[in-house]
Amino acid sequence: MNALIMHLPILPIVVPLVAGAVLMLLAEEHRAWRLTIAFSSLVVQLAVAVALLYLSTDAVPDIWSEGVGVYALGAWPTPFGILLVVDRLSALMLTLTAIVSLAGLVYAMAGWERPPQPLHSLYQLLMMGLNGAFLTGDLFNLFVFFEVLLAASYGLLLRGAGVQRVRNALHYIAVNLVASLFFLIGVALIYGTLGTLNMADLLGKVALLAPPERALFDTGAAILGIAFLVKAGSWPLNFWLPGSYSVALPPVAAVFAMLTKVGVYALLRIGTLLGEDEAAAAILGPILFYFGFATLLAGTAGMLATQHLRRLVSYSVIVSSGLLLATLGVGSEALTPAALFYFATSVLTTCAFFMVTGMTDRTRIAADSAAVPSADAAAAVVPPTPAYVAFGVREPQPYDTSEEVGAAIPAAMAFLGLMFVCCVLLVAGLPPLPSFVAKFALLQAAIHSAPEVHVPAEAWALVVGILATGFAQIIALTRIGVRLFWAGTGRRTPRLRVLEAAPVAVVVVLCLALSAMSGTAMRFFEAAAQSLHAPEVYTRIVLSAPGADQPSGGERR
Amino acid sequence: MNAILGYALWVAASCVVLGMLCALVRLFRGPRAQDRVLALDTFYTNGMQLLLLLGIRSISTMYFDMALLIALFGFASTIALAKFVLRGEVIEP
Amino acid sequence: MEIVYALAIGVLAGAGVWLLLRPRTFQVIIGLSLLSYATNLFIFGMGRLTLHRPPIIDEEGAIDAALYADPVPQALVLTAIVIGFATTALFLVVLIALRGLSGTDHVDGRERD
Amino acid sequence: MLLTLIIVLPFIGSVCAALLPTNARNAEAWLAGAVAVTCALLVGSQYFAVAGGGVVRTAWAWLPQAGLDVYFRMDAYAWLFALLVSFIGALVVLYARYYMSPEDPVPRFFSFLLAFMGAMLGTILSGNLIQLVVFWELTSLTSFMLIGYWYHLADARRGARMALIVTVGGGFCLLLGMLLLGEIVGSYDLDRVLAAGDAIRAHAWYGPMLVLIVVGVITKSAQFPFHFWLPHAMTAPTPVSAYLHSAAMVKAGVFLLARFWPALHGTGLWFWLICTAGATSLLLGAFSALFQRDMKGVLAYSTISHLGLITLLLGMDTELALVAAVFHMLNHATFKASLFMATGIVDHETGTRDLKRLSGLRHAMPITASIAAVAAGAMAGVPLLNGFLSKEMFFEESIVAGSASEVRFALPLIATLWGIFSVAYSARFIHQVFFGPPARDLPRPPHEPTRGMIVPSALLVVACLLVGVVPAVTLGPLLKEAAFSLLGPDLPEYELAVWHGVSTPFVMSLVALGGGMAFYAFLVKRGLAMMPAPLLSRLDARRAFDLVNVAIVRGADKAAHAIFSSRLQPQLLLIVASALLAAAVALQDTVFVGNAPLTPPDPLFVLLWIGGAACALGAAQQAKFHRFAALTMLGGAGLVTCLTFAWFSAPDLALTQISVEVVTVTLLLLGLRWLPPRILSDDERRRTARARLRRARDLALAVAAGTGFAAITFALLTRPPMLGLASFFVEHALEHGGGRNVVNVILVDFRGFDTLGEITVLGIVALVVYALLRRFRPAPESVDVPDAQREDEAREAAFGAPRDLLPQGYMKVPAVLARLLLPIAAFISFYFLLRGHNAPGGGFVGGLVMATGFIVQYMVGGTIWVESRLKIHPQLWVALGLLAAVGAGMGAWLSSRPFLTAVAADVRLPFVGGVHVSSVLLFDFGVYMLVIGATVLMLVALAHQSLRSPRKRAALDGLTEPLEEPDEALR
Amino acid sequence: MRFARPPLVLALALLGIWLLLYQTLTPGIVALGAVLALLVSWTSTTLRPARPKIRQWHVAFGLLFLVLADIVRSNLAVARIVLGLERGRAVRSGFIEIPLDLRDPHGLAVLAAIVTATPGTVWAELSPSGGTLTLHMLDIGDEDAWIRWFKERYERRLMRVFE
Amino acid sequence: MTLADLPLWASLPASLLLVAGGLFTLIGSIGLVRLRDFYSRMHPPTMGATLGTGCMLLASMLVSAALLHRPVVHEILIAVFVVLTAPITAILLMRAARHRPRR
Ligand code: NA
Ligand code: NA
Repeated sequence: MNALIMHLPILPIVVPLVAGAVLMLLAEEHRAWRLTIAFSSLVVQLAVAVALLYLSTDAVPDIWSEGVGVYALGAWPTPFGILLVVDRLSALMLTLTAIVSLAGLVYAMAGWERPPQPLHSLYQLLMMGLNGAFLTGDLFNLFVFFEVLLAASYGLLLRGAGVQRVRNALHYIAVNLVASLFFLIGVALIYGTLGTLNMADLLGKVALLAPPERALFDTGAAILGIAFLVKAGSWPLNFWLPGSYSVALPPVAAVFAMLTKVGVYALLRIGTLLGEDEAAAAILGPILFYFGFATLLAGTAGMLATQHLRRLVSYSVIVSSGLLLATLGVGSEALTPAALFYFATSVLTTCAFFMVTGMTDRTRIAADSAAVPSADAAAAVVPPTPAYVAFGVREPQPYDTSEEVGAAIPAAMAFLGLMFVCCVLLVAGLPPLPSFVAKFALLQAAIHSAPEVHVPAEAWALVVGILATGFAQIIALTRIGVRLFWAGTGRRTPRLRVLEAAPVAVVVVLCLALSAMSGTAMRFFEAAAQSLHAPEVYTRIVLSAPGADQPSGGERR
Repeated sequence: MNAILGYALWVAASCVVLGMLCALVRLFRGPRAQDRVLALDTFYTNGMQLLLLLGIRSISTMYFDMALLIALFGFASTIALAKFVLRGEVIEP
Repeated sequence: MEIVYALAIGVLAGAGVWLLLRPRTFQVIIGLSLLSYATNLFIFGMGRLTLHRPPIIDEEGAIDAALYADPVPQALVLTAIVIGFATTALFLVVLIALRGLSGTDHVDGRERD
Repeated sequence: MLLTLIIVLPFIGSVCAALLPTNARNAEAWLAGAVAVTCALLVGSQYFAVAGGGVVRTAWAWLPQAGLDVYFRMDAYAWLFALLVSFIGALVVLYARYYMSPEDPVPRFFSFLLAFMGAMLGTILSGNLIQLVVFWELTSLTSFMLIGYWYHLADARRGARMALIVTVGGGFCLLLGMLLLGEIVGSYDLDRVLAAGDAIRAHAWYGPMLVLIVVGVITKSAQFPFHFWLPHAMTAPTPVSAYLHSAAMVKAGVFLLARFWPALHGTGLWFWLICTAGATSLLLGAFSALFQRDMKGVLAYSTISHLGLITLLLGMDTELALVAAVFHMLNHATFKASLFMATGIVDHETGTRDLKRLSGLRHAMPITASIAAVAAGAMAGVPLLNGFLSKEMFFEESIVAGSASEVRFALPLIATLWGIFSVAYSARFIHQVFFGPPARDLPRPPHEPTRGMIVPSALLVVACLLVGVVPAVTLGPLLKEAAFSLLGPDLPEYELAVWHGVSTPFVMSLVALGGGMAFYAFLVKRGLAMMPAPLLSRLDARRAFDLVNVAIVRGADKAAHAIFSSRLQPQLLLIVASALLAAAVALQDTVFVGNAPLTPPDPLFVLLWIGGAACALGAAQQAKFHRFAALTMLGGAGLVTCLTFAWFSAPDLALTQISVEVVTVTLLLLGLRWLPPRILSDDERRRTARARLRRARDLALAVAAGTGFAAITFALLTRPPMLGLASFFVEHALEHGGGRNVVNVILVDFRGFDTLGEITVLGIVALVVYALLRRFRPAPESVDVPDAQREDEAREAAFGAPRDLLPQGYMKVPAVLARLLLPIAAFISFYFLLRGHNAPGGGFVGGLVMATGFIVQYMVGGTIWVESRLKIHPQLWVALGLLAAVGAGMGAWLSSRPFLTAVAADVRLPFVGGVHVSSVLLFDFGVYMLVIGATVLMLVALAHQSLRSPRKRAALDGLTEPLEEPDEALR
Repeated sequence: MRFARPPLVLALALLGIWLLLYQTLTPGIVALGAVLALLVSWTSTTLRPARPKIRQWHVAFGLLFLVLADIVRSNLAVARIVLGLERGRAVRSGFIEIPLDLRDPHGLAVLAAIVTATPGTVWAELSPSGGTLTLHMLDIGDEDAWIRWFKERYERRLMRVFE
Repeated sequence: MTLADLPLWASLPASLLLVAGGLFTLIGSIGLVRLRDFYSRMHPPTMGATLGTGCMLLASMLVSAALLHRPVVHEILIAVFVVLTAPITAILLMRAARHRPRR
């Protein structure tokens, strides 16, 4: 048991990796086995994430002190080896990832995963990338995990082929490749000026830099920041986002809910580390705010402009990114807990909403081909000339939505409508769902701290921005909702399988629970924010990590 | 008088690098695809020789390994390019 | 040598950026390759330039780290090279797929008019 | 606790109602009715607790950190309204049971009706400002669902959406207002807010806060200028209108205004803001009501007008006006609900609500006619009905309040004018429907409805009468309690009586009654009774709403087009430019030349890079029209990079760079076959001025990027190195890492975790490439065998049949040689794999050597030949490689060390001697396998695409011997 | 049938390569090399089904030294041509056709290696029947004499080794 | 140990070999530029690949052997490799040149 707790932090990375590799080995015919492995892996990840979340609250102080757990890979001393660091923020991210992915997987079991493409493997490896990115305490290792998750996301995005999807995937890949190069350049500059890659080690060393070297370090940080802003979907670096998210299959898009958040997470993590430095904070804040605010407005404009639900949801992802960035940019520590609350709800929102879009697409009979899996897949699957005929390879089966996978739910339309409404409320921040609570907390904190922040106008702009975009989102969402559910004659009641409906419902129920338990949740977020803004604790614990005393030579050789 | 080997190394390296530049001239001039392939192949060969010279200079066998690999991969690259020029595809059914 | 090294990176990066902004997929992929050469050289340069001292320990007993080239950037570049190779391969296949589906090799899948 | 039950009960009822079967009208009605009656009884039971200024409270912590608690608070004012809402709710349920047709999906109706009731009760009973907003927004949402109940009607959809957008927008304003209010007071607790009136009024934020709250209120209560949604909400089923648009939802605004009256009133801003909205709505509503053709339209505008009256009263700033306002809220709810019900009956029984078509219904439906007439009388302010009493109070207060302000004569004038209009439209309403000759062309022959529809409206009318005749023993005491709970000891003395003697208000009433009747008579006589409202009819809110909607979409679309692009180039341009800009800003005060000693210059290196730079620039220039040339130049640049690594003491890098570079070139070549041919002349004529400009811009950016990158590089290269990590690694590699090659020890041990991630990336990509290519669809013109091959093949076959030991064509000699290379390559790869820990090499390079060996076999033998003899199963290699690497990491768990801790042992073998076995080697072996698998998988999957050529297939079809499936082989 | 007897010559050659690479004769390395050599040579027969039969090893060795000498000689000759030292006479380059009796593919491969390794001659084409070999020569002197010399010096010896 | 430790008996021939190898390579590369047609250009690079590389390999063997006091022969591998692979590319390129129409 003790050993299990000791190795808990590595499990979110090893478990999906092993599962992904085993799934590669397993032939497509063994569907039941594949599903079992994929599912149990995610369940384990969820359990581990929840356990880490529990440990991170400092509930068991004799295991981790002050809620920070450190896992020294290879038992090398800090800061030379790579460390995994679990604190409240990363544990929260792990939990969200596990929830979202579990929901997405169950949803996918309703038939989305059937065409023989490596969904399950990629799915697991995406989890590995996400979990790794959230856990690692090393800047370059963060890059590696970014690449893992991106590579998996490329594959998942390309599922189902089709010209739209491939086109958007190409853009997505190109943009991310460039961003990754910037990431590398930034990391290299930081290493070149500081000689370290450990995030906790950065803080102390930055302070020692002379001004010219400091400028070089800042350049590295700035380029790194641009890379993160690209990943976070910040305007004007986010043109790739609406296209690629809206063509991804719904269960895939549902887990993509975490992807932009990784960028925000990285900004938050490294930003708060550097934010301790007055000079850095003075530059970082306004930049984040203006990028964020522009993103907020741009995303809203996109939502208002689009007539296509998935695109609209994609723009809502941009809006939430913008809101988070702008909030972080205001530079008031009082805003962070609420921002984290909003972060969590927006992940769940996006996940639920993308899953809903997969079902609403089926309500239309003659819809555009990009939206309906059966039509789309048929176009993509049948090549103009039959391939591999000479070798007798089975062509992949097209999606066959007529075939039943599991039972259908009664009152499908009512359910769908209800879920849609919940998603609308979640996106727009209306009660009683938790995004209202989060936005309220944000507004309250912004108003409360407005007189004290560097630029009070930023706080007020944020307040107005949050409310105005919420209102605009209502306009956009009701328009599309009314058209989808109320207007038109070509509507039909889709067959919704329990497997599709259940995860959406569960996520919504989770949201309701989060809303009801706001007080408890907010206490957690407050503690998380507090530790974020007191990085010296994080730094101290990480740099004095146990097991990092000295390499135990005898055992190693 | 052992500086002589140093000079010899330098002369040889200069010859090799100049040879590389010559190969590049052909690479740019073409005119046909096979000229470029030939030029690149020569470029690789000269690069391999440069590593051998570096190896002699630092009395280290690891440069030999690198030279071996350049030879191997230079060949792979050349055959792929040549195959493409000749057949229009590198690997055919 | 430092100035030559820096200029080399500059030229590679400049050519890469130029190609990155071109409309043809093949141009973009060549540009990405050149850019990753530049980036790899850059990362490597973070360990500064060292002649004739590869980080391969050939002595016994006490080891003076200052005598060897910095191995860390080298390790980082190795990882970066591999990842760059993988993503380039993927990009290539996607661009071929796009070409197959859209009939053009324009990055947007349609010719600009 | 009881309060919570009052709120929760309707919501539970709502959920239950939603779960009942579609046609269960009776069950639904019983359920909803029971809930409403229970609520009413529960509320009623609290009378003695709230009487005399008592307050019932229940609170739970919700988000205490932000001051948001679940806090239900009932004083007499709230009690009165809660009673009203639940009582009328019960009546509406009864009415709806008979009103709704069997085809209507009633679960939805009753579910939302109950939810609405719960939200309304929640609004009324909220003791926390934010919680109040929560319920407030819930009423908007549920009313949206109710208004849009018959969503197959376009008007219903539009009306619902209009109502929602206006009220939710107002709700957001209210939220902000409440946030400000809470911030001013320091608490969202209603008690504390109400006690902090002076502090609030004195605060700098008072103005904006009040404006925001008032906007929230007047949107909800359909006051000018946000009144337009209410008439369009009349598309709701009539029970909904009877409930929402008379008693409940629209009252929420004025309810709130009265609730906060003690804390907020008493400033010029308050007076002007609220009086303006109220007075405008008052007149506008009354005037418009006079010209509506739809019965519900009349009622809707009348509601606007009456709510305007209430608003105006609240704005007047006198205590008595507040009492009058509360009184009129109740009165209006009773008569308006019954009027809506009567309208519903008419609609239900005749099939139309058109005042022009309807006529003389008093013959067919006398009871309905009587009920409607009495209720309309109350609406018009006829004596002995409840409307009269509050109207009198209004008239009186208009005089009192008017005298205190600059608008001395305006208020009584407005009041009288309103009275005239009210009488006129009430008279018109009754006269047009129930009097005159019986209508002939109605959709259905009219008759009295079932008792279930009559009873609720009759009860309400009785209430109007009772209150109107004996106010002091009916509503009077309750009103006093409510007013006391609002005003406390400030409550002025007043008397509810039918007869106050001949006073100015009474005269005004007479004028109104007489004037109204006369005005209507005038209109009828002139045949103007059915004309559209003068001036106002041109202001069509529906069209305006649609236009605004379209404008928003268009505007947003334009904006989105301007600020987003679906094209790749602008995106990449922006990203690169942003990074440049960010770097430029950060670099402002650095010194680009450091003081570290430089390495001695070497002309050979300069020459080398002249070549390298030429290759890079050449590749950039040729990549469009001479892809092949560009590719060779890329190879040149790659080799120079490799040599540079070797030059500066990075042998591992040189090895990896050269191997990756060659594999990449091969990959690109494989891809080149599928790209369209490009002819130079295609493009030349497109060199427009704009294109030139674009190229100049890109060139500038490229030059800037290159220069910047070079400058940063130089700045760093000329500074002394930071050896923090390096010295540790160098010093410990041999002792603790067991290897002499520090780079390799870093890769597989110190930072093996990076490598694990890196090979995962490679594995993923291979998997994706394979999956994508299985569904690949080549462009039609590139499906066929390349021209080069066709011409060549016409001359002499290159290959032979798969059965041949060697190719029969000219590939025979190359094949003999190349096949000898495979075992050699295998050995070289083992060598690099095994000694990587101590010298340059390692699993990655070894793997690429092996993979290249395989690929060369494919090149000289052809896919079919190779795969008919050998199954490689690269996917297996990938998976096993990953498992080996991760397994090597997990091995450390056995000795309870962290993941990836190296575990080593010295084993003695017979004949061979001591062998050093280490988990690190297994890790590197995993890397080796994965690299082989991934590389082969990608290259071969790409090569397989040539099998799609019909010509090739035709040839293959002729083969008698069945071949292995190449795709299977790839698994 | 697919896994025939392991080709021992190849295995030995591989072991030789292994030891050349490692430059050591420690038992561990030798043992590992031997095992790997057997394994690799054996499995590689699937992709290398055609196997040479070398009959006269001594001829092969003799040929090796002949070729080394020829390489040096032709290198010098070509250097003269490149540097323009042959200004006195017209250097005529072109294709020549050699009637060939050698049929063994491995023999042909070695011939190709020889021709290629000698500057001044390049393997251009082998006729489909295998009867005619076309070479490109940088400096064609007496064509017939050279063909005779070529056949005698290389082809005859190769036929003795391989056929 | 450094190059300065090299005895003269080794350094002199090694130097000669190196210079010769370098010159052969350079001449071969010059030939690649100077000669007029493709077929002729096929010949000179072989000089670098064979004698150029050969001389350098010999020099390398000589130096290593002299410094390490034992025969160092692994350089032979490169020579074997070059000889094995050169014909393959030559055959393909010649065929391409002879039969592919000018592009
Ligand atoms: Na009428
Ligand atoms: Na030759």
